[in-house]
Amino acid sequence: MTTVAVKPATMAQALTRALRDAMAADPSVHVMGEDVGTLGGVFRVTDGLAKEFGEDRCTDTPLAEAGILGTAVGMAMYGLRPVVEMQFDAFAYPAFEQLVSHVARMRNRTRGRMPLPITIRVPYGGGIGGVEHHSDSSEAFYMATPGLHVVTPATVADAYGLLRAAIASDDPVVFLEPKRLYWSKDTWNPDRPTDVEPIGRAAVRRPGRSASLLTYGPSVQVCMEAAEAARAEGWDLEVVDLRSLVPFDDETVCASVRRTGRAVVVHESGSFGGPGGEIAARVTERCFHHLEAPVLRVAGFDLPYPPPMLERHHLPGVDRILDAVARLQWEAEG
Amino acid sequence: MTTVAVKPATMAQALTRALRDAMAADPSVHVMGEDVGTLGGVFRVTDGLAKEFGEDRCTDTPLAEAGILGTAVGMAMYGLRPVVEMQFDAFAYPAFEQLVSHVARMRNRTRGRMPLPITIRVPYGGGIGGVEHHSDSSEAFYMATPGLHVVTPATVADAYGLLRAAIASDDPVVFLEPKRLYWSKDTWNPDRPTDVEPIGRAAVRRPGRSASLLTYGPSVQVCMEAAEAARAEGWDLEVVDLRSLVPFDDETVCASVRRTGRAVVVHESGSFGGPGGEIAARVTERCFHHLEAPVLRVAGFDLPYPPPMLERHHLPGVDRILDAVARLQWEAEG
Amino acid sequence: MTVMEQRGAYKPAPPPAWQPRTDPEPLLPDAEPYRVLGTEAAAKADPELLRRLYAQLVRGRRYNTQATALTKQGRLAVYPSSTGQEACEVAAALALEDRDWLFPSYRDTLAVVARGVDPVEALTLLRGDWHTGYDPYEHRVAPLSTPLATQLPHAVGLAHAARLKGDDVVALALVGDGGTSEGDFHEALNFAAVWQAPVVFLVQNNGFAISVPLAKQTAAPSLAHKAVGYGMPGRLVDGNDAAAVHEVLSDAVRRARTGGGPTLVEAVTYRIDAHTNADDATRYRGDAEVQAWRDHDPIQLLERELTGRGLLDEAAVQAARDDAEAMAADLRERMNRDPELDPMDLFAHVYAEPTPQLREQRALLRAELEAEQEGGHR
Amino acid sequence: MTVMEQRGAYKPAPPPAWQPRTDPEPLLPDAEPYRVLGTEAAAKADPELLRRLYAQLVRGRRYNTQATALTKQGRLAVYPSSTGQEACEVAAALALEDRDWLFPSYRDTLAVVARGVDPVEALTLLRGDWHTGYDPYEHRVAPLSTPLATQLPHAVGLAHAARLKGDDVVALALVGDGGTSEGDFHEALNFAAVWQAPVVFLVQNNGFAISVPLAKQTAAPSLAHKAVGYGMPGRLVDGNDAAAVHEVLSDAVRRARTGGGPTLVEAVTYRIDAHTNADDATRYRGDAEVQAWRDHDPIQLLERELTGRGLLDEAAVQAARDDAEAMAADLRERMNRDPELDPMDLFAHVYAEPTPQLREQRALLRAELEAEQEGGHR
Ligand SMILES: Cc1ncc(C[n+]2csc(CCOP(=O)(O)OP(=O)(O)O)c2C)c(N)n1
Ligand SMILES: Cc1ncc(C[n+]2csc(CCOP(=O)(O)OP(=O)(O)O)c2C)c(N)n1
Ligand SMILES: [Mg+2]
Ligand SMILES: [Mg+2]
Repeated sequence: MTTVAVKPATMAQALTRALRDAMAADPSVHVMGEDVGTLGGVFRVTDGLAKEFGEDRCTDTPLAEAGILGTAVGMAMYGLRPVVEMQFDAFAYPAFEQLVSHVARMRNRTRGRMPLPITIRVPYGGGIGGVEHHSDSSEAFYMATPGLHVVTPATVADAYGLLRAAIASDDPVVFLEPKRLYWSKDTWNPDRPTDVEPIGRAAVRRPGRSASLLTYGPSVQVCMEAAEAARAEGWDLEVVDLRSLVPFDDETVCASVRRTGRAVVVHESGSFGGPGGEIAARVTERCFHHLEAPVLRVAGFDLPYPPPMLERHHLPGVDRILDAVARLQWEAEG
Repeated sequence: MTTVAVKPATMAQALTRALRDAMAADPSVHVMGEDVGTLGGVFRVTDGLAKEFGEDRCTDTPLAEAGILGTAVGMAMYGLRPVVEMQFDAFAYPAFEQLVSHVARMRNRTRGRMPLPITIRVPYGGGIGGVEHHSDSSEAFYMATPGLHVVTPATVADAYGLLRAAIASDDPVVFLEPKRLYWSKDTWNPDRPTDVEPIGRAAVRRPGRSASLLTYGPSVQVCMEAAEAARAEGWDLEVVDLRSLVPFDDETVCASVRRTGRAVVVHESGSFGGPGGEIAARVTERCFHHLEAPVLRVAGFDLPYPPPMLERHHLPGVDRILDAVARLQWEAEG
Repeated sequence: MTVMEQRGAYKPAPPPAWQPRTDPEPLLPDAEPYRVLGTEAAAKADPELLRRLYAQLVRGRRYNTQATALTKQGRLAVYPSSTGQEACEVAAALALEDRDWLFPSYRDTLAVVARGVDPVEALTLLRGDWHTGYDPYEHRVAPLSTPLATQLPHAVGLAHAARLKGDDVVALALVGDGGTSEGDFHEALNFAAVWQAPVVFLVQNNGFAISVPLAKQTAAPSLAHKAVGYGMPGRLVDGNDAAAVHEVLSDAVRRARTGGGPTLVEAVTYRIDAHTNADDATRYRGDAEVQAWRDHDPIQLLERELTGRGLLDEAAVQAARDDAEAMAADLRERMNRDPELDPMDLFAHVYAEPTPQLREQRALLRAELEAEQEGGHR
Repeated sequence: MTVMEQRGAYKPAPPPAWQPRTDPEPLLPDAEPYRVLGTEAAAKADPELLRRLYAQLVRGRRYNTQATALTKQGRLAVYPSSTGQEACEVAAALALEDRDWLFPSYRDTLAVVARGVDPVEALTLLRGDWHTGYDPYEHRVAPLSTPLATQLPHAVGLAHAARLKGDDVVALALVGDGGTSEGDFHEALNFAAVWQAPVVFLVQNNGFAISVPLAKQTAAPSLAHKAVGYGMPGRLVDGNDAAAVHEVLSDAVRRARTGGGPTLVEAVTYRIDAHTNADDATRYRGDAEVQAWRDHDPIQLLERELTGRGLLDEAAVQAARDDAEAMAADLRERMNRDPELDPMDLFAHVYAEPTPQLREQRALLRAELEAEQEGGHR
């Protein structure tokens, strides 16, 4: 194989490549959903798959999310590995019963005899000017559902690696794709994709000593910017990209917080009942005596996602993160 | 009116009475759901209502939860106050899209022009030997949905008072009824029901000085027993019954924790991504310097609810609560 | 009695519960979509009504082109055009009385406007300054519903509530061909039939759900054939024939109003434009198909009928066009002004009273905004 | 071309997309439920098959009474009896080949057992020692599904997958009359028809969903009339006539297997017992109705036919009863033993590998159990 230059690729392209490679490697992988075939998906993530693998492997389904996930369950029962696309976060809700009552439970129900290796791709989050119902952060629902893995990439390389891992997993994985990162680019060699990322490992994206920003998906980039800006204030922030919400990488996260003694959880999802509560609580349980200040949360407000023209006020940005860092009781230290 | 002796009543009876009184007081109150009419509901909570108010006011619907909640939305749009029964926790999931995408958002969507005064009664939790899908604790899903109130009684009097308040509320209320308390009795005068309880106030069920048990619904009684047992170990535990998960009574809860300096959150729901994370995180944010130990959680395991013969190992009991209390770093104090 | 003694005693009988129920025959749709324009039936149509429909169609088409233009100018986040479907949109609005309710799907801004809602307020959702821009109670128009088919049970519930209150109000709910696949469609129609609610369901079968053609959506003889399975009549109509759609809907509305229960109407039409301005329809359909439907244009169909019968002169045509241009100019002008936004509105309507938690968050945002105003934050 | 020039140019034409699709006629059910027993058709039925059905019915009835008795003895948490519906349960199991799949609803333990699953394993869910007690792959029986109608899309998906893999496997899915109101019913049937999946849906219309009678569930002429709305045939059959149910299902299975696509079968039957042992049916129905159905008992219907035609003698009847008694005795005996339980199993199957979080929780429980064993905790 000739060496190919490392070229910038978008996250959407890396996802497409992951699907393609998974389908090529394993004939039991089937992609299904609304508009995933001829159109290639509304975000073009499934572009070209129907052409390359045929409509039986990449199928435009009728418009019914419970039907999509429910038939995927049956297909998985018969040995296939369905990769389901939910067109937008809020349009996964009609499939909620199938997800919670069957997808998450079938393995347990049958004492491991009937695992369901289903990947459920859900474009999620805001920041793209979407009208109502197109910008939900629904990860709290999935985290509260035992039996599911919940994974979300923040980099182009992870998009590839984690999606391959999700498809290879013998358990159902909710794969949350940050919409506003679809067109983010990175130098990533599509002809030498990274290895499959194991699910369940957080990554320290930026080492730092003052405090830990614990974040994932769409907010990782914001935290990186905040960490950059924080240098001017004399703070050296560590940024931890969780990557996998379930299982949760307590080890990496707690190691970081024990090192820094301070932490802020950052996510777009609403604060109340959102992922940050779990993260803050478990970090505090495990690192209490290392903490100089309570773990704070910077999150979306507790509202239905705002209309496009107001979303910038809702989304956690650099300033709000720095404000939280400032509240980490630095006086108490000196 | 002649004085009537205070007689023991069950929580189910108090709920029935609340529905009856609400229907008598306000002709716009309509009860609807599966088997709520002729049968009076599988838990008999709607017993007698169809007879007294007619089938148009207490209606046996077709078997379709999204249809039930969706038509209730339309009825509320036209000025009625629907009280919807979901037969069991897990059977509310088919209505999830209607709940999250419409019920919780209609007021906000329309700038307050179209409020939806809908009460959604959901029998929840385990401990009754129910087979699969009949014992879910689904409160985390509702807490993570802005626009909903989430309320759950632990006493016979609260069952009446909070349900009246829920029905009177101009906002949608998810009213979680702890299944295993349906037949719990209390001396409560059904002819002089307490006033409507305002939604959003926690209640200190047992004052104490050593540590606070923060709990709600089915676990309140367990915590009371634990507090009793703890006396033998020299601990004087305070039991706080949250009653309302949304809105959350930070004031009462934090006052308790500031007093005691230690807290354990107790609930049946799974731990990971469950209500306890939010509660522990917000208490820690607000009371950090009063805390002698991290806020701990005693919760159900992170599994699909177990089969009846194993549920006792899953449910938080007195021993597990006392073990957690013992871990509250008492040594550090002395 | 032993089994031997029973010998010969058995007389065949249908299972006890089996009673001849509703006669299915009248519930089935005709084999072909009903048409008025260009047929005998046209002669019976009220000329005044046809002219009103015509003016509205012209206006509606112009509305679609104007709104699409506004997306190009960045004045709308997105616009799902109903070009080609104006007959359905307009007839739906005109078939209702003032006291009735319209339940639109996300594509039906035009029906909302035809019902009387201010065109700018109708576009709030798609401009993005709020979700629903109009007061649903002013013209009795429910919010445009983005989650497909979810508005159908709302319509049923509202119609049922009106009937319980003794009001002779009818609800008309719109849904697409794709939306008929959703569980909510099924549940709504079933509730409507069981309750005999005064509601009319209009399926605009425009051939596509984004890129997915009808053949991948259903194998039914027609979508109207679903009706019999609920015990309500199903009607099939040429969705580009405004007179036919109006007549079929008006009949259904009348039936509903007089206690006859719900009706399912399938209007066969076509989405001439792409799904939205952001979609590229060439990825999934050819020009020839689009052209065939352009030749069956709802405005032209009605225009030919009217002019053919001498009911419309050039002056009237020009008047309709002028009216449409004026509407478009007004829309353009008002949409080109930036909407006034108050970020604090985020907290105003989540609950009747903000929770303590929201009050905290509101204070945070207020402080941020004040700091911003005081000349830059950090 | 001005509007004036167009005058007279208009020729009526149906909308371009309108093509005569599936002929609805053959998809519609007959006006009356199909029957075999006591009719001409009975003569054509295979006597061997009828005798097999008979033996299974007798066994099935005994299974129902035995399981109900076990609830009284506290050996089962709950039992939803299918007494009165044995013809459907048994025919469903017998209409399938070994390689086919059965998708039962929560009431269908009997069909599961008739398919060959061990009666004790079939009762695990209702005894409460685990959820699904049997290996679904052993007899190709999906887990008993408690959330109503949710198993139907599973059946469609499985059948579709088998077809994609080139296996001539058919899935038969059971659902109640109440379950047909759920959105999942609709979505499953639609997917099945669009994909032409080899699946058969059997609705056991037993007149009730717990307390709710069919008239409050649907206004349709019959549930079988729903089929045409998906583009599949709907068949109506006397659900107490085992020969008829078996024939209709076998036809549908054959059709599915040979590429003919899905079928919806409505079997009209009756739930003789209360919803479960915990239910009190006198609250919502009268004795007379129950008695009318007792007179149309599936076992008696078949017994009379067989004995009337000399195909069954007293010895054969006795043999069937003896076999049923032996099954019941075995069931009683084995169900009276306490199941062996290991609480640590709670953590064994949540994921292929327990998460770190579950490992922590498992350690906690293990420590508790050890402390308990060591003679009491606290
Ligand atoms: C529940 C739900 N799923 C998916 C979507 C995304 N979506 C928006 S429009 C559309 C196609 C709708 O097709 P159809 O019902 O035929 O209406 P049309 O667009 O043709 O007017 C889809 C899939 C949605 N809005 N709601
Ligand atoms: C989604 C869902 N909603 C509600 C229930 C509660 N429930 C259990 S059985 C039943 C009635 C079912 O009626 P039907 O479908 O006719 O089946 P049958 O009981 O007559 O066999 C109900 C409402 C459930 N199991 N699942
Ligand atoms: Mg369409
Ligand atoms: Mg039934």
